[in-house]
Amino acid sequence: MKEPEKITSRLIEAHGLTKEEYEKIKKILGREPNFTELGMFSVMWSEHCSYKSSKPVLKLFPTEGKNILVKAGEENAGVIDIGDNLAIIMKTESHNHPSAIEPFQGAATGVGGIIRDIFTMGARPIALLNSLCFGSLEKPRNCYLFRGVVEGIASYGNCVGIPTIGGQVYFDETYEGNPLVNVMCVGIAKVEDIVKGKATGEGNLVLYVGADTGRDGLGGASFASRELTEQSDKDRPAVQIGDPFREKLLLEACLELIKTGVVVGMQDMGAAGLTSSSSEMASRGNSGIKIDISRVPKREEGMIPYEVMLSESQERMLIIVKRGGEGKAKEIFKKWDLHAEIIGEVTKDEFLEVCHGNNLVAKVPVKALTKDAPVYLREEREPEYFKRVRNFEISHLPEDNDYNEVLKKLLDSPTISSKKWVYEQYDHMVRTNTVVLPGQEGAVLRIKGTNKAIVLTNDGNGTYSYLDPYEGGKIAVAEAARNIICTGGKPLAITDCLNFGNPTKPEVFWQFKKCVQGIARASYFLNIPVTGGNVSFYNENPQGAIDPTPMIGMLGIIEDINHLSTPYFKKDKDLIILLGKCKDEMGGSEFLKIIYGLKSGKPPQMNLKEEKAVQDTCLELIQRKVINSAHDLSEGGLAIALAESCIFNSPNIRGAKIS
Amino acid sequence: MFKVKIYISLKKGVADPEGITIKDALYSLNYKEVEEVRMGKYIQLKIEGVDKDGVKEKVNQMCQKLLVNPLIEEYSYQIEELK
Amino acid sequence: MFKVKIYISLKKGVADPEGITIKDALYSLNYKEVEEVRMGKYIQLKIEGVDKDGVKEKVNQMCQKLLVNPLIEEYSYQIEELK
Amino acid sequence: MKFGVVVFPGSNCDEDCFYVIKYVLKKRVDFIWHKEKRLNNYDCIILPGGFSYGDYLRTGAIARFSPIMKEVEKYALDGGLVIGICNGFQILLEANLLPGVMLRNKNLKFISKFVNIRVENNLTPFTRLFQKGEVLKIPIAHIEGNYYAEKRVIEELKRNNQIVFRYCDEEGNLRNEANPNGSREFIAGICNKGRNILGMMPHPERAAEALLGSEDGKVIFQSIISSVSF
Repeated sequence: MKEPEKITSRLIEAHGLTKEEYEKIKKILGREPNFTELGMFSVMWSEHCSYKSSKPVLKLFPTEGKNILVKAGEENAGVIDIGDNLAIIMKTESHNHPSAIEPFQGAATGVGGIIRDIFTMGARPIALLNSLCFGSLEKPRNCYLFRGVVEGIASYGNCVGIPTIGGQVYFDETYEGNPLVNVMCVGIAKVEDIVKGKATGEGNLVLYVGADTGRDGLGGASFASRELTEQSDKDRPAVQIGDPFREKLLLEACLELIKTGVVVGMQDMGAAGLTSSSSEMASRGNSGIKIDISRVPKREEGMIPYEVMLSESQERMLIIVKRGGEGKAKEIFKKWDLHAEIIGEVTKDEFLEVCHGNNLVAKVPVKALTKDAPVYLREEREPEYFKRVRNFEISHLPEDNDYNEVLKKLLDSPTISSKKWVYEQYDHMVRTNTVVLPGQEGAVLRIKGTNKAIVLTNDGNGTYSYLDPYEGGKIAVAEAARNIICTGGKPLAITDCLNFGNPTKPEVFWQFKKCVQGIARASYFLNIPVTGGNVSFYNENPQGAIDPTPMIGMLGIIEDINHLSTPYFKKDKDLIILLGKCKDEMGGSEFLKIIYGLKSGKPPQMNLKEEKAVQDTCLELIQRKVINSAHDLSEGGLAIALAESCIFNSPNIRGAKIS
Repeated sequence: MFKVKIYISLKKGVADPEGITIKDALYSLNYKEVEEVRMGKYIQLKIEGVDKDGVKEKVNQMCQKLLVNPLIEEYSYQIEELK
Repeated sequence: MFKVKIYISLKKGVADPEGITIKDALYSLNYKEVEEVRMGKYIQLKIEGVDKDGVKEKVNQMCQKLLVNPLIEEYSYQIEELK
Repeated sequence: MKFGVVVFPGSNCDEDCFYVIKYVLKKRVDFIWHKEKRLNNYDCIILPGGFSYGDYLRTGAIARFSPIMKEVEKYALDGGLVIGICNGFQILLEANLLPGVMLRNKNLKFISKFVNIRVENNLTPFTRLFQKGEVLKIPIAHIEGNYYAEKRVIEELKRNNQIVFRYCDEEGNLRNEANPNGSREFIAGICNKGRNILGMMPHPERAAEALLGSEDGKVIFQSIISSVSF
């Protein structure tokens, strides 16, 4: 790529920056930015990195709690205290757009990125989950995307040796052309071993570790913020290639280095690569960073500074090492056959200064990149469809169904049917902690050295949130909590992944705000704080925005592993109890969608007081061993929940008589 | 009957983790003169066809439709008639 | 500097699950004239060397030592000098 | 009694094996880094599962050249006990310490699930606590577990009773559906003529605690312990 001499308005627009944003940059710098600086601002001020449309709304979330050690937004991931001097670190990330173009590598590099966000905080990754949404499997393209994404996740997670133990696969034509690939990683660390992503201590060294830099995913972050239109094929060089083997070396080497105490701060080079990792660490440390990109190991020749600063080559870390500790660091990285290069040092003037040899290439105030991105209070407007779908009357539907056939059809539908084909491709037993295998309720991992276990879920429902984003948000949280409770766990914390359309469309922003309000409302009521997560905008299919799809990842704790409960029926002659009221609420049900092809009606209106009573009662019944199993009602309602409770323990299957 | 040999390789600039790891392995086995290794696929086909051009057309279609990932791979091929 | 192209393929009689699956996939895409598909590896090397024979010797060693599994694979190669 | 678990770049079941030996069986165990040059007084060497060198080129093709492997070879030829699990088995094959090759699974997919295997030979240090024909429940997790060898080699394995485990159904029958990856002769594990080297694709370390769904794998480690401490 040749460096253009002049910054033209077309160039500014191509970088996804508005005129006002460009003027603000000029005011900050007191001059025109050069091409490299323009690129740095464009990726750091993109929706993906700055959350400029979502930040004010995300403030609605409850982020405090007695066991929250690091609050949302402060660090790369949320940190939750689970006692015994142990903390769980977790986060979710979306790789929707790259996976729409190249499913295998798009999904694989999504997994790679989220793993790095965990071990960058000094935690040992112990589990991966993913929530996937695709268009209908009748279309070959969707089968191609589905197969590629699952194989990509499997190839990466299995190679790095982290069990993929749970999540969801959901099918609806709204995801046509824009699949959702939300990945979640969970790690564990002793509280005193946690590393913050901070650059402090003038003169400390900036160490670049991992794969060489190439022209991969150039401007991936700003690419993610541009809608996926037909011309996205033209963005082909944005495909990043994952190297799970180098990731495993990086993971082991970094954890080993942290134990030596020479590490001041660490961050993964994710979206916006070198620019985001250096500026974010300097910003958190209220310091500056000076780097010389001629020392950055490169895979391709003739890379201009713009490309080096924006490259999103995978499996690279930026580490701040105490001056004098670099010898120890180089020794460890040599042991693991990893390339480690000192590329700069920490300064105290709060600037990100980029040189090439001894000529200055870019100099930008750190906080301008990380904090001064404009924040937008987008316009919101109730969408036209909202009233139309709500006052839909179920009663005038033809009522001549053969309910045996209906049950079979529901059980056979891709969203509800068994996902064995998927999770048997994931190594879900490595690290020998997986006590409840995938495919049932929440996945359960024992914590070695304690009598505890943790429960993990990750799922969401786009249909409910389309019909009523507020109720959809509440239901997503409550359903995740019920999955944890039915496994005998107490819900502790949430990490979310919010997938929405183009935020500059008022209808989309209305959906986003309502949905976040619903999530916040349920989180506050059920006392389950949000420790962070990811917002993915610009998810559009050829007809317009996808259904608003909040994915809730939730952590629960089982203080005594004997309280573990599994959802399948255990003994003949056991009584079956339905806890909670069964109301006439068919809106947004899979029954309507699969049998009548309808996506309408009001979704179930959740009464949070009743919900909490049901959850607390169920957990107590489990802990006092009054009941033999518990299963929550979700897609497919009571009929499917009963069928699953009979089938889950196949091949030994039970029946049930219901009056 | 024709015998077709298809050579599929990663496009220039596309990262090749496997190639890098094999090069390092060769280096540690004392083959230090190796500058670069690129991993690819070698597919051999036997295919019925009327004439070479007809087969050529078919091979290109099969590559673009299934055998090659156009985003990161390029291909070349040789066709030979079997007596 | 020499450019080496190595073609590695499975020996006759060795099961080739990948080849079979690709053939079935091509069949379902209506390329019914395809009789047989064999999957193999195509490795490209850049290697410093004095002369072609010296490089040939090196390539054979590298194949026998690491790149090829003689139990089930056979190989051929082409060497070209880069100016 | 001391075990040694070799750690290659990319191994990821090394910690699982270490945990079973140290905390479940309460025996001494060390990690051995693949660049070490010497093996000092171990009673059994474990080559663990994982993706050594990312499985690049061929599974185990690069790991077999690690410095430690010269020592493991010498140790094994002197009669020392060596067990290669999954990727460890693939490394033993590439190092010609065991005959044959692992091809891609028949369905081309990675498979992670519990399977049943049958004890074909209970006269090895690894299986002496089992009954002949006993059916074990042990999980597999691999994409290249489709064992292949020329007819001549297969005949030899049968003749010398070197086939130690075969995939089977719950009752121990060799039904086709019970063969997860297309392995010749349903082979899940083989040993050398000397009976001191075992390679198996299923992961015994993942079936050593009731909490995880089976304890059958523990008996393999107990067999090793019982055959060493005479």
